[in-house]
Amino acid sequence: MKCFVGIDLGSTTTKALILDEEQQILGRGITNSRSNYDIAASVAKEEALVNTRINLVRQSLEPVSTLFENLEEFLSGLERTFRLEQFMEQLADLESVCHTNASGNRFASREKTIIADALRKIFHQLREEAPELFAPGASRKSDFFRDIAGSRYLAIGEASARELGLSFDLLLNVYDRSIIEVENHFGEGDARMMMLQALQRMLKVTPELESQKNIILEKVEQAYNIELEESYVVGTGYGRARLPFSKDHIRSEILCHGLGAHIMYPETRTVLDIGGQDTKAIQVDPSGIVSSFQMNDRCAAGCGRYLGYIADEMNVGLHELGPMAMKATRKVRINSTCTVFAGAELRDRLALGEEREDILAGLHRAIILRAMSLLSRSGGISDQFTFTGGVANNEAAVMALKGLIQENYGEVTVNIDPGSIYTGALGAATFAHRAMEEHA
Amino acid sequence: MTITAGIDIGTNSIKSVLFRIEEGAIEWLAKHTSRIRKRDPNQLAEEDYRWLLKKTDIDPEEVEYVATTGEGENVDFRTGHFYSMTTHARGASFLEPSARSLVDIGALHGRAISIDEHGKVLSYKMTSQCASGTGQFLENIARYLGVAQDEVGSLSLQADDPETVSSICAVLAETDVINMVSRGISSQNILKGIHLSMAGRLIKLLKAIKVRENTVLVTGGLAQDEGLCRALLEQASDQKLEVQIRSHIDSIYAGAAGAAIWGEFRHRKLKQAEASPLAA
Amino acid sequence: MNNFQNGGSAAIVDRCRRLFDDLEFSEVREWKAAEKGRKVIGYMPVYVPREIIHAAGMLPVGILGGGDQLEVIQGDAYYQSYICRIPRSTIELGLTGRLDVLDGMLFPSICDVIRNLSGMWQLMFEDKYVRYFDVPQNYARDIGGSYYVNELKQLLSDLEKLSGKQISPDDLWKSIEVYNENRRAIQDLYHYRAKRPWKTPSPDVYLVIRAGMVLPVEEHTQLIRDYISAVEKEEQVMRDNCRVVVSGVFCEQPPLNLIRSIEMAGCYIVDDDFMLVTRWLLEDVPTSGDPLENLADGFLNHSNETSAKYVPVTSDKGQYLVEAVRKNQAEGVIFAAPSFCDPALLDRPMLQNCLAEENIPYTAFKYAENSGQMQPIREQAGTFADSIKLWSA
Amino acid sequence: MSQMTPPDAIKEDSMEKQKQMISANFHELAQAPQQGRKVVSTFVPGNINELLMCFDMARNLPEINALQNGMRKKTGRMIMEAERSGHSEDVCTYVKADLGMMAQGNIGPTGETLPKPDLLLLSYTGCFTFMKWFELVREQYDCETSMLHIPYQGDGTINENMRDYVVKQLREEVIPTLERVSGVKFDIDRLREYMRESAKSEEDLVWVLQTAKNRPSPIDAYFGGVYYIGPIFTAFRGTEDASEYYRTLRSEIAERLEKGEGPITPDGEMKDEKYRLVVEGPPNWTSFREFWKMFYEEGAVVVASTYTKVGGVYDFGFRHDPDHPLESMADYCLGCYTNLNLPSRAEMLSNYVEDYQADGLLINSIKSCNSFSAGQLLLLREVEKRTGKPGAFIETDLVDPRYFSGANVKNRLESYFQMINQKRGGGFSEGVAA
Ligand SMILES: Nc1ncnc2c1ncn2[C@@H]1O[C@H](COP(=O)(O)OP(=O)(O)O)[C@@H](O)[C@H]1O
Ligand SMILES: Nc1ncnc2c1ncn2[C@@H]1O[C@H](COP(=O)(O)OP(=O)(O)O)[C@@H](O)[C@H]1O
Ligand code: SF4
Ligand code: SF4
Ligand code: SF4
Repeated sequence: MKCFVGIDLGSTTTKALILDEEQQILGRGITNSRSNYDIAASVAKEEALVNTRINLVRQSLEPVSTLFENLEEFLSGLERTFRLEQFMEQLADLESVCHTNASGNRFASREKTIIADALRKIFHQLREEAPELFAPGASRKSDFFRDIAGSRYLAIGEASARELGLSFDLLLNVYDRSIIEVENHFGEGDARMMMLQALQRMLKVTPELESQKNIILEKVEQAYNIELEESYVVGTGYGRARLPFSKDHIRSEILCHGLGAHIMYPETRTVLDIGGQDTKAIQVDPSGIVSSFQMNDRCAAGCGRYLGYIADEMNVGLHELGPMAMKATRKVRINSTCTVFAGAELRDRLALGEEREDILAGLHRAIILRAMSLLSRSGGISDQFTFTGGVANNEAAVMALKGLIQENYGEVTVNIDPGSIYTGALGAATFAHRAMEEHA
Repeated sequence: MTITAGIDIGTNSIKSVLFRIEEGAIEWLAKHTSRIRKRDPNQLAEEDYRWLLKKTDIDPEEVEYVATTGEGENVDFRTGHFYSMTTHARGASFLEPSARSLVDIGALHGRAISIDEHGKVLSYKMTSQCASGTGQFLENIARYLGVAQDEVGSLSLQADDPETVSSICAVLAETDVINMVSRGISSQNILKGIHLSMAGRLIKLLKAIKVRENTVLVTGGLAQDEGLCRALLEQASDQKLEVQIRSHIDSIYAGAAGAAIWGEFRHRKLKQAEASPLAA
Repeated sequence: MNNFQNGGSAAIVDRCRRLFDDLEFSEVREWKAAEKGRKVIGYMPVYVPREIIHAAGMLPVGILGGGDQLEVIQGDAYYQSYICRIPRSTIELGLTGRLDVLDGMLFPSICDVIRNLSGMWQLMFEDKYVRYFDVPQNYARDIGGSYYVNELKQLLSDLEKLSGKQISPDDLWKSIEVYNENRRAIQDLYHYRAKRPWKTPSPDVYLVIRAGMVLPVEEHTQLIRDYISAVEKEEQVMRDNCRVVVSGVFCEQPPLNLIRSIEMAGCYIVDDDFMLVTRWLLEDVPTSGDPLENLADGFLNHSNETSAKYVPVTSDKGQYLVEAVRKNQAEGVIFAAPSFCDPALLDRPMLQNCLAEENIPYTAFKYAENSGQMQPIREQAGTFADSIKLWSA
Repeated sequence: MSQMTPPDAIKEDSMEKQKQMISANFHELAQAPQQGRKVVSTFVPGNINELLMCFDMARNLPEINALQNGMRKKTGRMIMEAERSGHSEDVCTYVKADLGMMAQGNIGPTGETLPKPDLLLLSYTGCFTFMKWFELVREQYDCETSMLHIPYQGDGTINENMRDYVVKQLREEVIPTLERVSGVKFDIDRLREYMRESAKSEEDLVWVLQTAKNRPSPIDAYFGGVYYIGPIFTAFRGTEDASEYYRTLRSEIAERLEKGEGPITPDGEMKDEKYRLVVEGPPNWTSFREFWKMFYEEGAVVVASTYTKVGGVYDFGFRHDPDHPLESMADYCLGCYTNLNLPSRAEMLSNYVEDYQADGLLINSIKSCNSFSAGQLLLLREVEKRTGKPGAFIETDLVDPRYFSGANVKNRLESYFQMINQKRGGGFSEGVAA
């Protein structure tokens, strides 16, 4: 089966998306952009392939869906089990790297033993907790190993450090040091193995399927046996220049976002993308061609990373910021949107007795205000408007945006796709498809 | 004899000192630093202060003047407040009497101050409202590289081929750093590169206030970062600024110490005023 | 006319504060609505001859940007990050309809930004009267002077066209007289503050003068007189502050909090260059002879110095500031300039050299009309005050 | 206005000629004090070169020094020097480069020491910074300053009052001052002679710039254009040297035109003209080559630019007029590009896009220069609206290397070119499918 791959190497996350010949989305994958762009791109693609396989498995099981009480539930269970499997593997990797790092000669020998103890404790608990993290309906702080493992590590680590009379910074450092290594260990090709293991496990916990075991395995094997031929890859995004692609395989992220938004919502005329460190305002014509755009320059103030700093400062997950801000009752005006100062401003305001929720709402509004000025610089907002990029996942940002659009531009349809973070990758994959057609 | 306290409330940490001052002779009684780390600074300041008193077995009544500096304008147990350039200047002059200027680098600020032999601020220049080249920025990068704060200095000293950091913005520089890691540049060289870029900017500040010679004392938390101090030296010589750059082990206490010393000064003044017949 | 005699200075300041906060210019709207055919002309810093607008029966209204309460959304679209704030917030005011009440706008010759804004206004608000009001940088009576008189005539005839009524010399005389009166009142207030700064907090004085940007001049003069007599009766604690002159604030205005912060950090402001339009002419304009010639003479020979004006004689450069320090017994100068303000920032080194020669201490910082963080300002003003206090004899 | 060492690839006679003229002029300038000649410093926009020549004065143009130093990558240090002595990072970097150069011994771009000026002629055209600039220079040299204030075309026209004002200043203040400082008596016939010469060069320059209306364009009217305007915008307008330069240039370009050749770039002839642009705003000098390369590598040629009009707008018919010397000099000053109001600029740009069949307007916004930059975003919109062609906006600086972010500019340019391409309905397969 011919596949067209789009990879969007963003400053914070790397997204991959696979299209088939009919331009239907086969699968999507995301990972955090890490120190090694090649690896980030491969991981994202690998994730997209995993996602593709799950979709293929769905397709291949659909004819026999009567075997299942609920096929979707089974599939999501399968995916969760798979994720857990993956998580445990990475956790084991992290643990061993942590131990190696902790035994380096940076630490005194007495410290070494304490640290090793602490690590054992931490990882023990992490392993214990893991199944819960991937239980049905569980909410995770993020979908990335770095963040999930990291936040728990910090929490457990802080407690153990206190208990063992160890400096928390030491433990933190061991983690910081190790996570980079682990992220750059990239085992290719074992996804299939893990998926089969996950399947076995699923079958074990759902005894009623025991009798159908063979047919299910066969179907899944079938899905895995479909050959995915990577016909054309197009890369885009912040880091595109560092992708190991030739120039023909690279498109500007502006065009990709414009096109991606157009594919999702053909009536789109204005696109706003707020990513980790850049914000883009794009105008597209009825055929998805970019007619003008604006980007922030040289200063990352008011971009997604800003929210990241805030989340760190408050020690909550990115996902939680939006909902918290939604509880605001008062308007607070925030003036400085320097990303790095965000934490300080938050503290300042708290000290002045302002409510956390109100401040957060103010911060979200500040980000959106900056975006509004880019938008108006690019030519304003015309119907329909599509909001993409990571920050589009944030309901408080969306609310502020909708309010301001209403105030300044009147009634405008605002599109936000749950998969909006993949807009750039979708555009890139579409370009890949087109490039193939042109060749033909 | 006067016992005074100086409390410097920063954005990252609180520094407090307790001094006994007699006829100009200044004696350290105690000192303490604590990172604020998401706690209420004013409350923390009070805890630290109490802790100092307890440790030295001094009764609060015996302390004649509690001087705050930094963001301590709202601390209610203070006697008076001085602005942090005033206190850093005085503190620097106390720690290093030959200092005629200082570079104060904290979590969210960097500034150069030139002073006279009595620790009077003559001129100053600070980085603008932008976090490029501050302690917080360095901390982020260090975390990214998996390097502990107190290791940063020694790693930077081992650099053999420092990498140039071009971004002006602290956030975009993070991406620069990611780029570097992916190109296989060592942490040593990256850190040194960042140190050099920070130092370059700080030396420019020094030159901007027309510091030409003599001793420069590095104060603030980053004075403890030997890598940065070395980079400052290198940049100074690169930019043909003939100064001696020193750091003092108590550099981080410059603000607190300065506050305590000024506190004693004000206390004397106030007492004189009280004693003078005109006061009535 | 309102009478504040009973409410004390607080009530007066309160009213001024409301005028200041009112980005909708409600009182201007009311003034305009009160009589059919009334017209309003906006003007930007630093100087326009308001006498002529007044003589045309119109209300001159000072437009000084949007301050820190205006959310600039569309205005930012017109300016790069390295241009000061005032033009973008002014455009925001225009685009959001807040300046609808104006029938015309005058853009004085202060810098390239305001100058270009005049052209933008022509493109964006096609139905409004727009004039770039150029002033001579040559002060010879028959060269710059005659050019200026012709410019004034042009303005006058434009306004006549706009109002549909002739402006007589008599109208001009009357207007010149009421503005002379207003300038005297403002001078009195400045003198009063320089004498007793603790009784007239600078944010209050600022608001009182600022009210003159929107109030009819006669009412404003009365308001100032009322304010002075109110504060004279009130007791205030005198604080151990030092005395400073603030310089560089002639165009984009700092947030009120900044003025407050300077005072909180231990500095009494005893002179400043806020809203120079009210103090531009240093002497009364004579009320006999040719009114336009007199206005021109005032401009050429008796007007305030500022960065937007050329100083022909080298040794005169900056002396006005030294003079201001002397006259008001100030202990130092605070240079506060809007970020990216070319006139103020290019002038600053020259002014600083003049001060240094006279051993007058100074400090300098930048702001934007919407600066939110006052910590660095307090830090700098505080350090400046500390150093004057701790080190002066 | 770069009459510095031209790109190696350009070896035409005109270039050689220009090169000689430039270095001769810097040399002359350096020698002026020894030769007993008086030196006048003045600005490019609205410079009254013909008049100055009547007094045998050597002309020093600080802007040219700054840009030449910029191209030689010397300005970074100069700017820092100026910032150290108290100048804000926010203000025009031409000024800081000049003051920095003075502080470092006033060594000019060619290595010769520039003389102390005897007169600062403040021809104050289209930019307030000029006024501060010379006040600052005056503070250093304490020399005489003469103000020639050129009122702004606030409503888009030049009226009698403005013209009279300028002529009066010339007659009653500038000329007497020049006579006094130089010791030479003013001779109006000499002025007429120079003006006659100017008009010749002006004619040829306009012809050259307008060849860009052809496809392919034989010139690049921005990157190449800055070389072409060199002599006429500076100390040479009105000289026979300049007339000869423009004659040579014209015949060279005529030849290229005839052969259907594209413009010459540092890497040789640009063969494949893919994009035609109108550019507004000055270029960046410190990375001039790198900047240019981003264009010609992609097959983009600039067919018209406003920067080549800062020292005089000639393409709408203005010529120096020997029959009305002072009046035409006034009109010249009043008509320079930066003295035009925004509506006039918008119209000029829209016409350029149309007359030169450009794909769109690119604005290079200069951080230093409020005179150019304030309002450019509106210009972009207006021109897009009027022409229906897409525009793009990039930000750099004249001579401050800190504000040239190559990767950023390249990113934007690439996106812009791809956008034009996509709009035309072209694919991306050039060089792949073929
Ligand atoms: N659920 C969420 N809530 C709020 N913000 C989010 C969420 N998910 C992602 N983000 C924001 O999105 C940003 C990443 O967006 P993305 O479009 O992937 O950026 P880039 O393309 O630059 O990598 C992060 O910095 C984060 O702030
Ligand atoms: N040992 C150390 N080595 C390097 N940096 C340090 C060290 N200790 C503290 N710092 C840095 O110093 C900064 C705090 O400095 P400080 O002067 O206390 O700042 P503030 O006054 O703003 O709180 C922090 O950013 C921290 O990273
Ligand atoms: S203000 Fe903040 S986000 Fe902007 S450049 Fe500076 S550090 Fe970066
Ligand atoms: S603030 Fe300064 S630069 Fe801005 S418009 Fe006013 S005078 Fe011009
Ligand atoms: S502001 Fe612009 S026109 Fe004025 S001197 Fe600077 S670069 Fe030249």
